[in-house]
Amino acid sequence: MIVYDFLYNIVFNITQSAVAGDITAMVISAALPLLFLVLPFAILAVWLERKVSAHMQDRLGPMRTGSHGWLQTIADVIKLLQKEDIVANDNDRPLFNLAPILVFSGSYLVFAALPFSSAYIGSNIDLGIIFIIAASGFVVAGILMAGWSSNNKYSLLGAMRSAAQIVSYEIPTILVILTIIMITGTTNLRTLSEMQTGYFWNWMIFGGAGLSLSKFLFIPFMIIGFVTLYISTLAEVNRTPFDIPEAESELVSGYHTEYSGMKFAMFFMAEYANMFAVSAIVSAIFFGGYQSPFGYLGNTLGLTWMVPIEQFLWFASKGIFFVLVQMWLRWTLPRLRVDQLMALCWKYLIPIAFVNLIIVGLITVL
Amino acid sequence: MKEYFQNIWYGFSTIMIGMRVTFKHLFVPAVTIQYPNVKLKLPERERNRLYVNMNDCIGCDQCARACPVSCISIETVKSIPGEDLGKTSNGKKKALWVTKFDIDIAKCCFCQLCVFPCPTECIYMTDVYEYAEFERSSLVYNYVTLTPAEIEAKKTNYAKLEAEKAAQKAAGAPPVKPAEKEENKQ
Amino acid sequence: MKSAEEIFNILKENFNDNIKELVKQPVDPYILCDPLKINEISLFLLSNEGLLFDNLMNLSGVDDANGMSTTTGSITTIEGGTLSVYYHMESTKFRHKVVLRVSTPREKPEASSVALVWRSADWHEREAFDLLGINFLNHPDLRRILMPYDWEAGYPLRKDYANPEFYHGMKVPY
Amino acid sequence: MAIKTEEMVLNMGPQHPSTHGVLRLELILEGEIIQKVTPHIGYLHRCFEKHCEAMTYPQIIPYTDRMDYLAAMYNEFGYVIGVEKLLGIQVPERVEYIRVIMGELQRIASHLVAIGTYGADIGAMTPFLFAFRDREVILNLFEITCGARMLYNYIWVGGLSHDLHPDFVRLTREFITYFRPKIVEMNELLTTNRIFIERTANVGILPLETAINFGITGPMLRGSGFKWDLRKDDTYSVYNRFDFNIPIGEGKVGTVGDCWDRYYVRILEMGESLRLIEQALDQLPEGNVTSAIPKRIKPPVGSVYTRVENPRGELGYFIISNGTTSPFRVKVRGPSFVNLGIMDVLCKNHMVADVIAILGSVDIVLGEVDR
Repeated sequence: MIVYDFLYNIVFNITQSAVAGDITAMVISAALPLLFLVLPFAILAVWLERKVSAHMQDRLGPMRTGSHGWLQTIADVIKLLQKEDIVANDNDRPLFNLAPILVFSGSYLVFAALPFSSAYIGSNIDLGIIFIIAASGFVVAGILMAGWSSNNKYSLLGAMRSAAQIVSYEIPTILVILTIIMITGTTNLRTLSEMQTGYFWNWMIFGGAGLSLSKFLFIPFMIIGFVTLYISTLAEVNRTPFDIPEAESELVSGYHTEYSGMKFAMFFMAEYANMFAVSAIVSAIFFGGYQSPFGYLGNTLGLTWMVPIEQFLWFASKGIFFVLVQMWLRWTLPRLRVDQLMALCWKYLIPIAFVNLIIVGLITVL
Repeated sequence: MKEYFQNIWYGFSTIMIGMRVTFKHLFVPAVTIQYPNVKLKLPERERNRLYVNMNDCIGCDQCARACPVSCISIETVKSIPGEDLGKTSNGKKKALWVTKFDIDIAKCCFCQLCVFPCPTECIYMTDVYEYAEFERSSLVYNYVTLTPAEIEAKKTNYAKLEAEKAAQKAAGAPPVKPAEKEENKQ
Repeated sequence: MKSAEEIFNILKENFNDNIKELVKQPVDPYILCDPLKINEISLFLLSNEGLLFDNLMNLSGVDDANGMSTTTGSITTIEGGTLSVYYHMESTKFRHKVVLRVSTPREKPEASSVALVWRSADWHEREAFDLLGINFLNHPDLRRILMPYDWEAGYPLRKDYANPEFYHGMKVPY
Repeated sequence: MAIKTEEMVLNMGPQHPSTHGVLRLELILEGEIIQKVTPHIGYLHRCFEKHCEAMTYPQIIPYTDRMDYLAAMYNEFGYVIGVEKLLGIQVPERVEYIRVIMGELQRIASHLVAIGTYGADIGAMTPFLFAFRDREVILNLFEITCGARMLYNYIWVGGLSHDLHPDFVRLTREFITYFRPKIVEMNELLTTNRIFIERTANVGILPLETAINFGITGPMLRGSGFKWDLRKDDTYSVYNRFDFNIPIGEGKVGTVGDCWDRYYVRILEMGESLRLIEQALDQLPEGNVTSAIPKRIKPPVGSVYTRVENPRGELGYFIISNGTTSPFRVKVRGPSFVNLGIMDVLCKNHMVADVIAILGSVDIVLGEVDR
C-alpha cells in the first residue's frame, strides 16, 4: 500500500487529478511484479530446476555460464529471442499468436493479487483468493487455444487433457480455500496474512491465531487441507506427477509442441511463474504469507522501514521453498495417466476436501 | 473403506520413500565431469583413431582386406632390384613402395580387425578421439610419406623395368617348354 | 523328446507324398516338404498330441541360387532354380526341435502361409516376401515390412538383385 | 440418436521421444482409447543379411554388434556359437567363462537401459539417469577389456580378441558390491512407487498361450509366468555349470503378464546375472584365449540354427554355408523384431499413455528390429 500511495501522491502532485493518479498508480504498481518479480523469478526457477534435478541425478547441470551456470537461463532466453518464429501453414494464426499471451497474462494476473509484503500488494482486492483462482483458470483458455490452433494432434490431446485437468482440480482447491474462508471470514489475502502475524504458531497450518480449544482441533484438518491444496495446485500448474498435458514421453510436448522462439519462452516462463504463484498462495494461506515465523529484526532494532523488506524476503523464501518441493517431487515421481489423474481428483481429493470442510465447519460452529 | 485409506497411505509412504532417495542424492558428488576441462584417463586398449606408422609398413594389403567397411585403400609399386627400402623395426625387409595409403576415418567402424593381421604391427589404434573436421574430405587421411614426384618416379622406374624384362623375353630368353608349364600349373 | 527321424516318420505316415525326404547334414537335419501343403503340416505339428510344436523359432527365406546364372557386365541374372523357406520349430513341452524346408520355383515362388498357425510367422513371412519375393498364400496381411512400401527395384536378398540407380530422385550408391 | 464420433489416426513416430528409435506406430484412436495399432518398421533397415553374404565370417562380427547395439556382446556371442557349430571346433574353457561374464555384464547393462528408459517413458527421469550412471561402470569394464564401449568386436570365432585386463576381476567384483545396493535403491525409487504401479500393473496383459503363439521370448515370456530361459532350457557355453534362478512374473501387484511383471523380471534378472558373474569369476580357469582361433574360417557346406538368450529374448542365427569364406545366407531372428509384433494385441482398448508403457515394457531396440 505504501507503494500505491507513493505513486498516487507523485502523480496527483503533478496532474492534480485524482482519477489520473489512481489509474497511473494502479497500473504501475500492478505492473511492478512483471518487471521485478515474474521474469526474474522465472529465470531463477528455471536455473534452480536444472540444478536441483542435476544434483538429484548425480550430475552437475549447467556449469559454464557464470558461476555454477546461473546465467544459463538468461543465455537461453537470449537464444530463444533470436530464434525464428515458426508458424506453420495450417495453424490458426490469430489464435496461435494470441495463445501464449493469454497463458502468460493468466499467470501474471495472479501476481497482481499476491501479498508480497505489508507495504506492497499489486492490487489489494477484497476477493483476493477468489480472484487468483479465477485468473489461474484463465490459463485454460490459452492452453486450449494453443492446442486447437496448432492443428497438431498431440497438441490437441494435450490441450484437452489440460482443460479437463485444470477444471477438475479447481474444485478441491476451492473447497480447501472455503475451509480457510470459513475460519477466517476473509478472502482478502492481505488481511489473511495480517491475521497470522506474530510467531509461527499463529499460522493457519497450526490453527491460526488465538489460543482457544478449536485452534488445536483444527491442526490435523489444516494439515489435510494443506496437503490437498498442495496436490491440487500442483495439478493446476501441470507439474509432475500431473504433467500429462505436456507429457513429454507421450505427447511430445503437448500443447506447446508447435511453438518456437519467444512464444515457446512465454509458455515456459508462464509455467515457472505459475509455480511460484501457487506456492505463494499456499504459503499465504497456510504459512502466514509474508509473516516472519520469529518476529522481525527491524522491530527489534527499531528500524521499521526494514520490516517490509524482511516480509518480502520471507514471502519469497516461502514461495521458493514450495517451488523447490515441487521440483523435488517432479524429479522423483513418474507421471499419472489421464484417467488416474481424474480418479485421484474425484475419488480422493474432492471427498477428502469436502469432509474436511464439513468437519472444520462443525468445529467452527462449536 | 479400509482399502481406500490403505491406498492413500500406500501412495503417500512410497512417495516419501522415493523422495528420501532423491534427497539423499542431492548430497552425493556428481559422477559427470566437465569434459573439455577435465578429461578421463583412457585405458591402454583404447580404440580410437587409426594410425599407420609408414616406416614399418610393407604394403602387404592385409589390413585393407580385413576391413569390413573398406575404408583403407592401398596401392603399391614393386621396387626395382638395387633399390634399398630399408627394414621394418621387427626386421622384415620391405619390397614394395607404398604409393597410396588412405584411411577414410569417416567410414571406419573401429572394429580393430585391421590391426591384428598386420605382420609388422604398423597400423594401430590410438587414444586420440578429438578429430572432428568441417569437411568430410579432410577425414580421409593420407599416410604416404613419398611425394607425388617420387611416386611418379617409382612408377616409371618399375614400368621401365617391366618393359625391359618384356623386351628381354621377346628378344630371346629361352622360352619355357609347354610341358613344364602344365606341370607348374598342376 | 523325439529325434528328427521319428518326426519324419510320423509326418510321412500322415502326409505321404507331401513329405519328400529327410536331408541329413552335420548339424541340423531338415525335412523337405511340399510348399503348398506346409500350412496343413504345420497345423498337424502344432496340434498333434505327441509333437506339440508350439513355438516357431524362426522362419527364413533363402535364395538357393541353383538355377542358370548368366553374368553380363555387372548384372547377374539367375533363371530357374528355387527359393526356399526354412521353418525352425520346437516344442516347449517336449523340448524337441525340427527343421522343415520347402522349395518353390523361382519364377513363381509360392508357399502357403503358416501365419494363422503360429502368429509369430506373420512378420517373418512378411520379411521373406519383402526381401525375397516369396508369395505366402492366405497370409492375412502380406505387405512389405522392412523396405519402403513403394520400393520397386526388386527383392534385395535375391542373389541377382542389383541396386537401382535412383530412388525418388536420390542417388542410391553413394 | 447416438453421438457421431470420428476415429482419429495418430502417427506416433518415427520421430517421437519414446518410440526408442525410429519406429512408427499408427494408432487408430477413439478419443484416447486405442482401437488398433499398426507398427511400421524399416526406417533403420541396413540390409544386414545382404551385407553378410559379401563378407567373410570374422568381418560380420562388427556388423552383428550394430544390430542390438545395447547388447552387442550377446549378438557376437550368438553368432560365434553358430559359426563354431558349423566349424565343429571346441573353444578353451577360459574363453567360455569370459564369454559368460561378458554376456551377463551386457545383460545387466542392457536391462539397466530398459529399466531406465521405462522409467523415463512413465515420466520419472531420475531412475533413467541412475541407470545410465550404473551402466557407465559396466561400459568402463568393457572398455578396459577391449577398448570399445559399445560396439566391441570382442568375441571372435574360436576365441576372444583380447584376454582380460589384469584389473578386470578386481574391478568386476567391486562393481558387484557397488551395484547390489543400487538395485534396492531402484526398487525404492521406482518399482514400488504407487504411481508407477498404477501406470504399469494390469496394463498390457499378455496371456501365456498368446505369448507362445506369437513367439514371444525373453523377459516378456517370463513376465507371463513361463519358466523358459535358453540358458537353462537349451543350454549353451558353460551355463549349465552355474546355479541361478529364472525369475518369472507372479502378478504381485496386478495380473500375471502385465507391464509391471515384465519390468520386475528384468530387475530380478539383474540380480541373477550378478550371481552368475560372481560364480564365473570364482571358477575362472587359466588359459590362452586366442589359441583356438582358426587361421582361415571356411566352414563345410551345411546350415545351422543357433539361439542364445539375449537380454531381450531368443536371438537366433540361421547360417547357411556353401563352403566358402563368406556365408551363403545369414538370417537373424531378432527378439525385438518378434516381440514387437504383439503390440496390436497388447494395446487394444488401452489409452495413448499406455501404448508408451507397453512399448517400454516390450523393450525393443530398433537396430535389431530393422537390421
